[in-house]
Amino acid sequence: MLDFFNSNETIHFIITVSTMLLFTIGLYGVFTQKNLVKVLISFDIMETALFLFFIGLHYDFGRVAPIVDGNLNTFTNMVDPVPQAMILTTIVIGLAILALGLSFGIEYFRLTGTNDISKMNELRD
Amino acid sequence: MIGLIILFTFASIIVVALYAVLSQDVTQAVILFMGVGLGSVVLFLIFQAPDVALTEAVIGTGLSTAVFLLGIRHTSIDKEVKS
Amino acid sequence: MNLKKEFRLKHIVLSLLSSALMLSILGLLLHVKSGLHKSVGDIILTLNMETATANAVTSVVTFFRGIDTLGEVTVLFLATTGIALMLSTSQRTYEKVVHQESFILNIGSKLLLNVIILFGVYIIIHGHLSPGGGFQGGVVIATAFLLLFLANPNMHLNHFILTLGESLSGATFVLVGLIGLFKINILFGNFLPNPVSEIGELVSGGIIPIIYIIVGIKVGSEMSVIVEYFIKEDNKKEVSNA
Amino acid sequence: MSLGYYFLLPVIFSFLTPFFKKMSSVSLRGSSVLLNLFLFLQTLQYTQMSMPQISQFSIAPPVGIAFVLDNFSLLFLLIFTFSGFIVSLYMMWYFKVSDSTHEARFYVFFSMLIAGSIGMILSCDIFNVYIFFEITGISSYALSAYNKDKMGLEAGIKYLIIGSVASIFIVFAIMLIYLQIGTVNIGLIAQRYSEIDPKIAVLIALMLFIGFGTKAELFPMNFWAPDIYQGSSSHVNGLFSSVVAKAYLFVLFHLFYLFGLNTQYTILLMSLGAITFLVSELTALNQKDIKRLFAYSTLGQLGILFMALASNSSQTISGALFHLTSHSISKLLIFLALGIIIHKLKDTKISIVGDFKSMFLTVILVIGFLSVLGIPPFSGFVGKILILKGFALAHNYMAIAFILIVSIIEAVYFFRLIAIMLDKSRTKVAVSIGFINYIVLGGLGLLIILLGVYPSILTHYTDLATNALLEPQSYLNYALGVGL
Repeated sequence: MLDFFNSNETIHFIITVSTMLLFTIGLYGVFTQKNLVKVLISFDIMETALFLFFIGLHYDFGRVAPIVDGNLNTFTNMVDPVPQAMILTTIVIGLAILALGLSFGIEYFRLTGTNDISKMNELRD
Repeated sequence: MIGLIILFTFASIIVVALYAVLSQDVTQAVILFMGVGLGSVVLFLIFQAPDVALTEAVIGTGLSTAVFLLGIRHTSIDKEVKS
Repeated sequence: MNLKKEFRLKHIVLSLLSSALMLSILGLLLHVKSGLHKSVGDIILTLNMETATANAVTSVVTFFRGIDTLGEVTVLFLATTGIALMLSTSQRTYEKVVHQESFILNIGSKLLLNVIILFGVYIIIHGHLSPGGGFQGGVVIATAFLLLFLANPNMHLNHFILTLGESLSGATFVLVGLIGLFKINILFGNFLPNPVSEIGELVSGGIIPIIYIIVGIKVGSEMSVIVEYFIKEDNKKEVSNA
Repeated sequence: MSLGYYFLLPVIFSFLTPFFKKMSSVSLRGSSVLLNLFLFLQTLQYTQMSMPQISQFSIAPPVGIAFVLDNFSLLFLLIFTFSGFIVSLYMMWYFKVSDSTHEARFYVFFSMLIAGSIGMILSCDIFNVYIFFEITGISSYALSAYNKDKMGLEAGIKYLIIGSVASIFIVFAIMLIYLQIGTVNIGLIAQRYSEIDPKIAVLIALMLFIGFGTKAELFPMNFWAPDIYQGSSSHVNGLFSSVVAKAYLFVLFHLFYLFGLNTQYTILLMSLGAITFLVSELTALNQKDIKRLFAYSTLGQLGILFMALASNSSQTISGALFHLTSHSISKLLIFLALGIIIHKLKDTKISIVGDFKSMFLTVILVIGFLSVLGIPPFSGFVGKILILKGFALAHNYMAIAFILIVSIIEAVYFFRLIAIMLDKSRTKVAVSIGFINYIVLGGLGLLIILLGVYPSILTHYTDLATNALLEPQSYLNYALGVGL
């Protein structure tokens, strides 16, 4: 029973199904939420789901983190470092966009007293 | 064993994320979102990505929650749209 | 009542649609990892010994994909500039709100501040040996200032020093890349000696720790500015409303 | 000169703006003009060299990242650096007459907008393209909201949300590519694209298409664009129309031809372009806001470009590249001229084109309108006629009929604008133009006429660019680092 859970196939299956569920939850939030803050939270959930998907599928059972320390002397049997570097970059970019969006929201709130994106209809035909 | 831990962590993340998206209270949603970040930190550690885990811990869980809370506090954005 | 029903219906339809979409994608993704080719990460792992960096992720972030990191720092810089544009108060007049200071909080936070900053600096300068690095350490330093602000809302950061740190560290990053161009004819090339025997020591890896220290200073000052703008936004009250 | 300077110089300029701010605003404006002029002259020098050029970062590709310039990207590089130089000159006038307290911040966003667009077309690493995509995106969100008024902020928020959705799709596509073939280098991806599982290849193509197509304002993902144009300042619209949209268009079609998608998706892209063209021009007919009207006009022209660029035949693509250059210049001219009028009249209704008194501006605007519409002897005419000729050589008479019919709809609102402009009975307000704008707008107008009369100066480069696009072997060799 436990061996079943320790196989790569099972782990990757769990990761794929769960992250896609998480992604769907975020997508649902982006479509349905009206508060700007809630929309930004939904974006972040989507992004987190993608990060977990990418890092998770590059994890194979028995591999170790790509860092050499006292016990290891060569870069062998390690997980792929490039996805980790890419995700690190994307996390920081996500924070930058989130903070910028929030500052837009604060300024808009000060001008109009609302933060509802469905009420933003100043611009139209 | 690791598969089971991954399964349970994912299950809790999904439940928390669902609550965060459906919650009527924005402050509550922000705190629940922090829970999602916390769960993903655990998962990144299991996936042998300590760098990403540390980044997610300080940025996804720490600073972005702080920025969210500061952003919605005094401007009383959270008293706006419910639903 | 009728409106509410319609609203619910829209939600249900949307959620059904998005889950159907995702389920169909899910079917495709179950065996997405092909392993047809040796990935670029595996090539980098074999090359990584030459950079003499113990942490392969660090060498990817700062060396193999150094221009990505410069771009990422630029994105943060642009976001900071945008937030400053939005939340700066030069065009409005405000009543200054003076908060009560708590003595114990004040002293306690100042004691903790040093420890947290030390931790952040440790993370930055050990970026090439252990998990962590410029981004993580920089954000840890910014959270130290966040603590200080929360304990003492009347605090002010010295904007001149922050701007100086931000600009000069950014310029130094570009400069390091240009020195590589002039010295070994490759932009962002590793022009400092990086003997493999030094792997695991604090001074090793050539320009890699230098770039991460620069990134740490830049991210630290930018995040502190962001935190300060959001906190100060909190403490303001427009005169007309008061 | 190393190609890296196209990104590094604007970056170092932006990082150091706080020091410029301390000195004086004149030094800031002047150094921005000098920077953009330098980059433009450098690009002109590249036209004399043999292509492609490469500059690598840190380590040779395909492991590392490199900038590769071939004839196709050279054309876009010329357009972008030229537009950057023109707008930087215009901004010298703009900031003199309007008091803005955040001038330094504008220059940060402006130079990074240009630098990000240039990075997108030069980089041969798809994740690096994504980074430049975000740099361009975040500068455009901030520029949309720059005035901090209600409309601008609304435009900024909408743009930010749409842009984040697009970027999530692009990240997803990059992840799928890496999972399948283990690389992010565009050359290697192009080589191995056929080995991807066909179902997942469809998914990747779809996601890249949604991501870049949303930003390139392609139907059905362009519902946001008119709102953004209406909320932003006029000169920002000029940049969006002539630089940013073109950069996304470049990436979309570059990947389209490199990955060999042109065998399957030509019909889809062409019909989407046709729908974009038709719907936008029909909607433009009853617009009341001048910026919104030209937003729809931009969408329509992008529709033609999509039809022609996806058509897979070298004659049509060459014509499309000519039309693209001409459209960039004409829209820049129209938006900058409108900026002068809007600044004076503080209004954005369509009738403002009849409310000013200035012979120069009238002539310039008429040149711009007729060029977009495609009337001889202006450059737009040559572009459209080359596209039609290409379609005729490919025996695609449906497309020719379609373009001609929709152009009649386009003519309706352009001639209505010209009629309003020449209406003598309206009360006219005198507009001061400023010395520098005579040079900027006059130069653009002369360029339009020059390209219309002597199209051979440009057709040489568009033919070379078309060859580089359709036979990318030398580009791929450089992107793979062969023979470095």
